[in-house]
Amino acid sequence: MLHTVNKSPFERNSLDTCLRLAKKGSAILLIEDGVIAAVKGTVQSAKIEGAVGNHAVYVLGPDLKARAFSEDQVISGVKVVDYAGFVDLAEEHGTHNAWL
Amino acid sequence: MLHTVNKSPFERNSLDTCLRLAKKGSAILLIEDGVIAAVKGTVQSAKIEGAVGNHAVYVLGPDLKARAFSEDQVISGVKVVDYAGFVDLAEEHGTHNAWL
Amino acid sequence: MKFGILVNEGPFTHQASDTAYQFAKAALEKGHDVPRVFFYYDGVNNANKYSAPQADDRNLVKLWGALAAEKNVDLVVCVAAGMRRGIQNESLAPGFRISGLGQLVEAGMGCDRLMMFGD
Amino acid sequence: MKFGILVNEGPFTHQASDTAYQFAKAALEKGHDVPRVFFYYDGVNNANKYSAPQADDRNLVKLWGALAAEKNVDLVVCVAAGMRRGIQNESLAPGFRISGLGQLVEAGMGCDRLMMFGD
Amino acid sequence: MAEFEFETEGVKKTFTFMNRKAPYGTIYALEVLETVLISAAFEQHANIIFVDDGVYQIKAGQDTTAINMKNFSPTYGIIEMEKEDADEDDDIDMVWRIIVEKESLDARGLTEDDFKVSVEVLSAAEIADIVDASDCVISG
Amino acid sequence: MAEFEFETEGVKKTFTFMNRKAPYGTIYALEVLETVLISAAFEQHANIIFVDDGVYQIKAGQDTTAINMKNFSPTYGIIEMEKEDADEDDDIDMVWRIIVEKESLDARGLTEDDFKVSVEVLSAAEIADIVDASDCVISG
Repeated sequence: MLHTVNKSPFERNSLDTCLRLAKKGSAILLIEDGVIAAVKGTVQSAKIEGAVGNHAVYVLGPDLKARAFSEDQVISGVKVVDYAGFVDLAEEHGTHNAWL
Repeated sequence: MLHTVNKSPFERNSLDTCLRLAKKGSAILLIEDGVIAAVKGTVQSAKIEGAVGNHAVYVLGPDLKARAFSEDQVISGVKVVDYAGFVDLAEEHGTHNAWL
Repeated sequence: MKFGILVNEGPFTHQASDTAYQFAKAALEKGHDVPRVFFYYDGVNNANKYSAPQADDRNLVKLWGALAAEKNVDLVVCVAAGMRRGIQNESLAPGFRISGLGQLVEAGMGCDRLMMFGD
Repeated sequence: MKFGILVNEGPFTHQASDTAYQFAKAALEKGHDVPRVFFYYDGVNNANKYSAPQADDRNLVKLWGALAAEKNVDLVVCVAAGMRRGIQNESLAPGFRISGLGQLVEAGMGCDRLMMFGD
Repeated sequence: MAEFEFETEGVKKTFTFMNRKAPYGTIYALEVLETVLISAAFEQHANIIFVDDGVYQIKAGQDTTAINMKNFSPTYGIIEMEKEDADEDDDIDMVWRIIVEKESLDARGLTEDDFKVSVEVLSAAEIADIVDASDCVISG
Repeated sequence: MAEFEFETEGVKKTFTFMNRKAPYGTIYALEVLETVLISAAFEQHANIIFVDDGVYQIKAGQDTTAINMKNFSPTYGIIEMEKEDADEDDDIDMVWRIIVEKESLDARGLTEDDFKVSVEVLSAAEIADIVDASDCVISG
């Protein structure tokens, strides 16, 4: 299963619920304002730092760049993908579960 | 100043920010999904229980009823108003600040 | 007292325009003035004349229009926000007019209160 | 692989329809099929033919329409959601068609993946 | 316009409907419900799941008169009947489950008795397994 | 249609623009900016405040090429110039302040150096006083 989260962890509870209900081993892709969760050094960073042990975690590069985050600000263990990579993840990981 | 919060404290951070940035003595009215914050016995109840000492806190009755909350489920110190009461609060408390 | 109203969301998806309408109605019933309601962001969709909800549901486009007709409320749709989203003269419901964002600032300047409803 | 796509939000206010469009485009470029995009909730506003954003901004209504024309993508607007919000034949942009919610369920049944984009 | 016809004859999938939002503040609850009902016409399996503020959707006693919106909560009763029909009628090959997350209930001080329909109360971990095994997820 | 003309001659109010949302995920940042610019035409006082994820709106280095959206962050530079003009020109009776909440910065590990415009960094308590004294609040 491929989970996507598109909201900032500062603003909404969708990342929390995703992490609570995502099966161990499933993939999580952070997109849109959700990329904020992938950034090091915020009070929310611990959520994704904790998740990389249980899930394959990805972040959408185009959304990072739009919001002026560089790839070296991304939490270690999180992989950066583009839209083509998003398509590959959807192909590879089965059912899509968008936490809206 | 009259602050309004229209989102559930479970879903968004708008109540937190309202409580952080509302001046002591200003009024807070919970409307729409924001009425969930006014309900006793949830893990979010402490926020409004703590706020009633510093603010005049109100909740919109029509929104409570729609969501099947009775007035006796409302946190002590929070007053229930209808739309006419909302208008009175807006008249009485000056500038409206909607935390969206 | 004069209440200006800013509506930021379209009908149906968010409750904001319902709440704004109920507030405006209650203010008018209490004898206050609501000289202008300004529709901005997705709020412009309140003026879509093709909106036709089911018979057992409220029709906010018509409710706003009736308020304008009966109570002399000036319903202004932001031209730039409307262009983006497809609210132009061809799709504009009766009772609404299209104008610039300056009309929002003027409502803030000219009313005793500017009430905002959104998501 | 066949990707069905569900778009829940209108253009501009939320990024969801931009992301859905970029996903669809990337999937087609990789040689996948996108037989159907279904527009539900405020997503129906992606089909508003009167949408006319500024020249330096993207026009999602036209981008979707072009995808339909060039890549044979079936763009379906939910009839009930569209009626509520004012998307009917009179306001429907080229490339889109209006049909029932069954077309969403069929896309889920007939595609390998159903991708969802919303708020 | 490229009208497409899917081959759906004999296709049986499991749809998960993930309801996470409170009713009335947004329309998502109502429009997801409409999708659930349509999926019955195609005899698809369905997990109708309520988590987070979505659990408020099925509370008994909703009264929307004063907000002038349509009270759509009776429709959950129709969903429950559809499920019972499918459970009892051997000719209907359709498994429906109505599930509420225990963690979401506890956080809100709610119990099964607050609801207008019969539900299975399951833990987050149990729900994770069910969702992971489904073919399409539609959330609102 | 009831077109209304307001008496605004000589009216001077203080508008607070409360920016709380990240850029690009939603359009609010951009459309609030347009309102700020229009308020300058009416020579109104303005507090342009960034709290919560709104602080990301003024980060330097935004590049929207790959998401195919308009990068509107250069407009904040225009806002800054309007403010400087108002500060320096005695004929313009307009006080503009560009304010960022310290608590929001700290929570995100950001400093003033991350921003493309000059800002006042103030505490929540200081901002509460400023907002409370304003006449109209427009948030997004």
